Amino acid sequence: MNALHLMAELIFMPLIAFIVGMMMVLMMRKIAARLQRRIGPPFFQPLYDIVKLYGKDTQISHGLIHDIGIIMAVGGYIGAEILLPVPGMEGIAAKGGVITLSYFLMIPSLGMALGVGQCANPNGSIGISRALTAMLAYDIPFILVVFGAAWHYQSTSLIGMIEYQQMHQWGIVEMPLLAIAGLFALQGMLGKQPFEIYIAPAEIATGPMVEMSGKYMGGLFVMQTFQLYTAGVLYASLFLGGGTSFLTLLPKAFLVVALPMSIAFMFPRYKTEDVIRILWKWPVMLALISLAFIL
Amino acid sequence: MNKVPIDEILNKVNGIKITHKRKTRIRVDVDADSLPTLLELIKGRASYIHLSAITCVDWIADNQFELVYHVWSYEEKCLISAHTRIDRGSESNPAKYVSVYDLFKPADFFERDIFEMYGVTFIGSPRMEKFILTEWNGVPPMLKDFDAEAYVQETFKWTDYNPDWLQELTDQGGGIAVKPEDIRTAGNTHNMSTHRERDKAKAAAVKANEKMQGWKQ
Amino acid sequence: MKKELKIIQKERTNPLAHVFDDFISFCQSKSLFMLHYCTGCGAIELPPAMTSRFDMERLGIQPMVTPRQADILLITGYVSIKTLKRVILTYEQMQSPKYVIGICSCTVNGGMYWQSYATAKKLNEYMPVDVYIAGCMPRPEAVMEGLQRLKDNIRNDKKEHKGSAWKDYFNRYDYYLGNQQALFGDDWQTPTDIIAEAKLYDLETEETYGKHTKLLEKHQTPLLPQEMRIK
Amino acid sequence: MTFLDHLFIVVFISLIAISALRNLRIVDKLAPVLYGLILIMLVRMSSVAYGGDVYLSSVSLDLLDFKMHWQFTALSWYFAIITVVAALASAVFMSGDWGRQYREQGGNYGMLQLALIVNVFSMILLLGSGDLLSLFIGWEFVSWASFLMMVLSPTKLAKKSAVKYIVYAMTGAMALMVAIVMIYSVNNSLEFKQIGEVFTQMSTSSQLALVLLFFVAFAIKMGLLPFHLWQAIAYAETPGPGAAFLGAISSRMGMFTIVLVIVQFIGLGGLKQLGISFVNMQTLLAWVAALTTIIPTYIALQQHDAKRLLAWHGVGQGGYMLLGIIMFDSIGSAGGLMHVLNHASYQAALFMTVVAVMYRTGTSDLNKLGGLVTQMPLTFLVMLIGIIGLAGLPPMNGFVSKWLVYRSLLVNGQPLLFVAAVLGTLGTILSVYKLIHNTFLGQLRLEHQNVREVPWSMLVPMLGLSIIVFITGFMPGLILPWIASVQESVGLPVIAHHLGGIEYAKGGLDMIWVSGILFYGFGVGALIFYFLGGKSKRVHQYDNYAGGHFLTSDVRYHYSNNFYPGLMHLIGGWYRGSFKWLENSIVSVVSFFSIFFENIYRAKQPVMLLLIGVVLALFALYRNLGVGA
Amino acid sequence: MNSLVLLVVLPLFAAFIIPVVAKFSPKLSLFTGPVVLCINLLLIMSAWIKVGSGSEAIFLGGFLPPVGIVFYIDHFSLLFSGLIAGMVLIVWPWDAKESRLYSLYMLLSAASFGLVLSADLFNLYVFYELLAVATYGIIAASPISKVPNSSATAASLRYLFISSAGSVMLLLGIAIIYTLTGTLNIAHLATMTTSLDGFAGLSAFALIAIGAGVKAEMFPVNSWVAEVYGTIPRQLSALLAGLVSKLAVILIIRMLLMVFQQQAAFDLLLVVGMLGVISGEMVAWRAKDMIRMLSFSSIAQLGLIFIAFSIAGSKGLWIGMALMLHHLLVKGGLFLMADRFAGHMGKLKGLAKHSPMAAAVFLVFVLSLLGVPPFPGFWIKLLLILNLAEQGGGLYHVAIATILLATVIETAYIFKFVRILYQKADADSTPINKNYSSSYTFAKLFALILLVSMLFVSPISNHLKDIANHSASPHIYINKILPTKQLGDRS
Repeated sequence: MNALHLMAELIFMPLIAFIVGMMMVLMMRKIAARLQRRIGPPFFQPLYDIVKLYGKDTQISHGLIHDIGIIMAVGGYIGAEILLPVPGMEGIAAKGGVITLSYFLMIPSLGMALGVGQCANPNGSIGISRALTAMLAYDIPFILVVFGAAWHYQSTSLIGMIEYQQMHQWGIVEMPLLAIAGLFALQGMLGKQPFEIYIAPAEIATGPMVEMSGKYMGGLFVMQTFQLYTAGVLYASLFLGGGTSFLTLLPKAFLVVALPMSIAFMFPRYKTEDVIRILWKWPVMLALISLAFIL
Repeated sequence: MNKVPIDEILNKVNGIKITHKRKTRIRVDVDADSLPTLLELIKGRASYIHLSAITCVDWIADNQFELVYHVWSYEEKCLISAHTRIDRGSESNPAKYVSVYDLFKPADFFERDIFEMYGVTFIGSPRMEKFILTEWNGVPPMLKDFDAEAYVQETFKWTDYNPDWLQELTDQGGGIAVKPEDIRTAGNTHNMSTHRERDKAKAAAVKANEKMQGWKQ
Repeated sequence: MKKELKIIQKERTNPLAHVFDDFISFCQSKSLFMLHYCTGCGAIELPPAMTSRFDMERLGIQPMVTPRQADILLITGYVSIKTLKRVILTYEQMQSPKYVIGICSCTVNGGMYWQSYATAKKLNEYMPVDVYIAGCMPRPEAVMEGLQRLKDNIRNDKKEHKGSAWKDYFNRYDYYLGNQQALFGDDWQTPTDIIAEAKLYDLETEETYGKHTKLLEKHQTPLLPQEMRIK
Repeated sequence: MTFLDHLFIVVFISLIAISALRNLRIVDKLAPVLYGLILIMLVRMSSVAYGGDVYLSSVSLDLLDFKMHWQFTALSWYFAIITVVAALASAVFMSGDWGRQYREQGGNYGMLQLALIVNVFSMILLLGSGDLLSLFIGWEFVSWASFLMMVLSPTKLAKKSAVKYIVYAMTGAMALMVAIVMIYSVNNSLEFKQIGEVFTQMSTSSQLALVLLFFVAFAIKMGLLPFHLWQAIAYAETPGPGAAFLGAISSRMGMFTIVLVIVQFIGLGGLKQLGISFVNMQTLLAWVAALTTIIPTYIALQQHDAKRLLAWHGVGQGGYMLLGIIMFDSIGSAGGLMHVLNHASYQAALFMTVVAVMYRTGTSDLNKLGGLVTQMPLTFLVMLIGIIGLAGLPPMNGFVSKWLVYRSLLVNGQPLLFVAAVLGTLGTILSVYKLIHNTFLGQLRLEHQNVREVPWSMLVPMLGLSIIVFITGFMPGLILPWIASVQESVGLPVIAHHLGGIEYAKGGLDMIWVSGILFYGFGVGALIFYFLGGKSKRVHQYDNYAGGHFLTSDVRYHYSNNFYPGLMHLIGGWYRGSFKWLENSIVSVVSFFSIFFENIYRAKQPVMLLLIGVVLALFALYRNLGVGA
Repeated sequence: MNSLVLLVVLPLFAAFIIPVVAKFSPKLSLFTGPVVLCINLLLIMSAWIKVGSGSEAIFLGGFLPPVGIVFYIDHFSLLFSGLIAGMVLIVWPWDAKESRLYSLYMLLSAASFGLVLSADLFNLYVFYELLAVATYGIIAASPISKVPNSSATAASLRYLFISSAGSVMLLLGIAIIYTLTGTLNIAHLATMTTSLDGFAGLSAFALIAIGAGVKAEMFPVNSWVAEVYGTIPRQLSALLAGLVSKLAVILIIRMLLMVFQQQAAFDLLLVVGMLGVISGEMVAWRAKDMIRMLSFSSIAQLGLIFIAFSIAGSKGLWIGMALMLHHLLVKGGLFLMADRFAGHMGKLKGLAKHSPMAAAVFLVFVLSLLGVPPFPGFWIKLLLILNLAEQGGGLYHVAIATILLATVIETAYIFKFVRILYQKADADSTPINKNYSSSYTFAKLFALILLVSMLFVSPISNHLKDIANHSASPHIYINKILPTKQLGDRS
């Protein structure tokens, strides 16, 4: 694939991810508002937030590692977006499989952890220790789901999976239980309400984000958009057959993100050990049962 | 052990006068040096175990402080308030009194509070130091001879608050017709002893408002 | 050694700057993060403003927990001397452009505690205040009105300069510091180094320095961040 | 005199030289030069690592009708190059300022240098062994050499753990001796080929016995699950860079012998047909490996001493290597073998950083450190690269070998093993973050205000190792040919590789592309960060949000103790030293018997026993004589 | 050739002369013992060369074999007699106060020479008794037992009871053999083994074995070992543990090889050996005192030797001999060293700081005992296990398992002790008694021999192998002593 196509992919994939991600954030806040019988934010609110944060005149930083942490967080997700195949642009995505992608998703959390560590604020450290424990909790079912999918489609590259699903039925039809387990894991991955212990505003002052001001906070908001986008598109391409064109992919991705969001805003927060206990019990059991069928 | 009636116990203390007695309230006046014995007696003999508060009243006229100890009994559901008078003292030798911390642990906070607000030092109380007003190092503020308003006038640069929007309002005749002081003195009803005075003041206030309304048209 | 100080408002030269600045100030007006520091009784009015009946989020305003992330500092109710120290610390920890809204008349001129020895009477003596919402606990409509007023100020800050009161804290730091020292005594200091910040973002004017800042330098050892050094 | 003899002679001469001059000052210069020389000789022998023929040594002793000879195959060359590089790094680290401080604190510096060269000598001897007897002798030498290294540190606990190690090692050696005897007794020859032939002729029960004995011997050295209790404390207590060397390569000798004996000669067929009841040998070993990745990692999570934490990780990562090898397919075994080199590189680097922190602050207790990143930035950089490698995240080499192991588990359809491996990786990520957070991030303590960066003599080896970690991660193709030739020499399917990574039908890995994308992402992130946002002001650590509280230096505003409370609350219960109970039970059985026998010796009337015996004998005799005569 | 009788006669004669000589010149009495031993050594050397690879028989008093006393000389017996002379010379108590001790030592060496050389059963019994009496004398004469009602007297009394009971059992065994076969000459017995095959024969062998076992520290009867070695001077315990126990073993082995070739006998030895190993190791593991640990470790090693001898044929003898020599060197050396470092383990903390040389020598002995590769101990243990494996049969596998288990326990308790040696010295560790004692130099000599033998492992082992081949076959033995008689029904 020639250099021009490569350059296009390198630039547009993250950009699309950012825009779609912002729309997903908007959808999330709209759902939250609607559930609380509120009107919710105007259409461009996520954009306003991010521009305002980047437009702040003064920011504080606790050292070089604090900056590098945010760069790693945003950069890691940009890398992950490039590895995530999108209709029409999957040149580079062929290079790394789904295992590489799941590792790419761990780099931003490690980067953010380093940055927050340097902020020398115990609220941040407690937040990070809870975030990593939550990651431990939701990654087991997520990996099981990935294993089941990779085993079922007989290949680890996402493009192969999408082609397989285009020909046969969708993943969700062939592996219903695995899809449900995937949703459960997705709920944990997005870090929203029931499993949101590490950004607990009341107890640890929004955990990791306690010392983030201005463009640092902006970086985390951008990361959140990427997070929603990746989760949506990954789940769609694993189970819902990933769209041949954007028109088919985006509604699936939005639906996938909308489902956990609407569940999220009706739940209080779980304690850290309950997060582990729940995420290691139900989704793992579901996944194992469905694996028993597939293997 | 049979229940000893409370009066009998109270009368044991010399220099005591039961001024007011109801089923749930007993007010006792006792002189300064026999108060601890009273407290010990009612705590030991008559199940008055809960010291709910120590309050202090500044009788500046007779140069005395009045300390009131409110002790509650769970069994008899009755509160004894022991009133006593101590000398107010002056700048040179501040007021002093004995602490009841050994009888009732909560006394520590009440005494510390009174020390901060009135300047009465309780001998034997564990922590005689600042309690809430950590930033304040002036005269104990609850003393009657401390004039808060004067202090405020002196420390805070009091500037009249007449912002521009008020200026226009008053220009077009609006604004307050009656000065705050007048209202305060005129409409100030709570220290009026009789109904009649109160009605008269209310009428004056009503008249003042009509005048203001008049301007409005 | 008085350093030659620059003029207050720095002119932006390239033409694109205006378009860019307008867009940023538009976004700033549309998205505000609010930190309500419940010093007094006014705080009870804010939950109704945020929830379904009045829904502050329509205006793009979100409650935030820490001063670092917040744009608006809502001081709700009387400010005792003790609390004022923490309020000033929180204010200095906030990142500009930052706005202060004084709710309840106690922040305006002392309110019903005007003759108390323990409360600060006028909030704007200690920090620049953008909008006052008077009322002995203003109703949510009034709070929404005040917030809307603030958004308008920010929106057309270029014309009426009503939205950049925060610069005043840097420009006339000596005046504010004087008032603070008058209240808390001469050895009053906060961890944030305002003078260094003013230098860094070149917001300093003649009035930034004065008698009180000299007093500050006498006994405050500025907290210099540890630099990362190889050897 | 073949080239291999030259190598042996050079190593032996350096042993003599260092032992003679160990108390003099010039040993600081001499040791690195000697290791460098050995390294150069190994590099000149590198033809064996690119598919060349085996190096045979002309020396062949025949003692008491046993013939012993030595050879260097691709497998031994691969392990030898790791050993010598690790030794060179720790020698350079040791002979600099760290050595001077160790001497001042009364440590026996000369003996430490001697122990290192003895270790290297015995490891090269073991790696070069040509038949079972020389393998056994090399094996004993290695055990005793690492015992010598462990026993040097002055603390009482170190000596106690060293003794516990030597008892474990002796049990392993005895098991190996019995296995060798079983092979010898079939047709009186100790050649390696014999293992294969003998194995086929044996009855299934003795086959099982043979494999179990071999496995026990090698598992003890490698610290696999049932026998892992000795390794962590012993390695953690070894003085300074010695721990780095031992942690990196000493327990991997077990891996060398597993590959040499079990994989090469007994092979997949042998393992598959063996087995207890329903589970065949291969799944049994795979499950031992999987449990070894999980349990030590979660013990490491609870440690609050940095060296102990790293040592427990050494045990955990051993499980990955076995998990990879036991799959017997091209990518799995390549993953297992490559993980040996990867782990050696970043484990040594991490140990050295912890020693460097101890050199400057005097403690490695995670609850007494914090905020050193501004004082020791380069050490932080090395530790960062090390933990990214240990956690197995993309740009570093740990990711490549872990990816290979996962890929083979995926291809072979082992969901539970896959989950176990992932559980191990996640546990590692959690505990390495705890390591770097408690030492380098967070609030800097008052007493560490004027801590400076460690001198260059310690920085150079650390940076060198971290460069290795990055280079082999970025371009795994550099070491994949070595692994391919090892696979070929051992009889495993060879892995298809190119400079960037692995070609594989159902989804390969190209590290140059993956790292390229990652760095592109970081570049764009940096661009966004530095150009879109405004200037940021650097603030002091006390200028921090504390709910309106004024931070002062007397109140320590730092969170490091009990770092993962939720997780510990959940899994804390399982770790009441379940394996320690196993060890204590064996000790109590032995002491029970010893008390029993001691009572016999203290019996008051031995004579009475004798007389009864005599009477019985007489009676039996009389009855018999009466009959017989 | 018959000058070799002097080996026994001279020490006997010296034993009685010394008290007389001591009357008028104590210095002379001091030297007579060593002089006699040197003469014996010369005799042994000359006999060694003369005998070459064959063997000789001396018929005392001209009586023909079945009746008279017969001495059988071959490399095996000459080797051990040489060792006796050497060991007694090394252990000679130069500083003994009265001459009684010297004569007792002379008596002991005479009995030992007799035990090794004689070829008939009754003669063996006589020398065995003489040896027992000499040992009691020396133990009683040792300085510690001078102290009234000290533990030493109790220990030697208990030793007296056990060995006398042992002698009774030995005598009983010989009586049974005599009733069954009518002769006591071993060669003659060798020709009539069929009559000894039954249960009676086996019980005879058992009685002899247990009888002689007392001296050879066999399992059921070795409870005296710890107490006696604990109380007598270190040199004497080196002699007893190192050498005297070996002579008793030779007596049992001579009976086993020549007369009782039954499998049951081998199994008996094997079982007893295993029990000895296990009990020795286990109790040594708990020992808190160095001497007690060494004595139980010597019990274990002797158990190992019994296991080695339970391998039939010349291989068993070969390995047994190698084990015996190795044990003599190591245990002898350790006991000699113990002279300087006795006492409770706890008190020996930080010894390595005081005298690194002693610690190093101790390490050499211990490593060879454990069987660590470069040292000869390893090769012997390897051969032992290889041959045991070749025997096949369940019992031998159990034997292998016990040996390996024993080695592991041995490592545990020895290195617990080494750890104490290399620990930092603290308050209560005793300073080393600096007075220079000869036994420590001999210990270093033994260590040197051990290290040197490390280099010549194969020549020594080949030499031992052909000695074993020569003396393990009954045919040569019988032809030499009873040239006239055919082999009878020996198949």
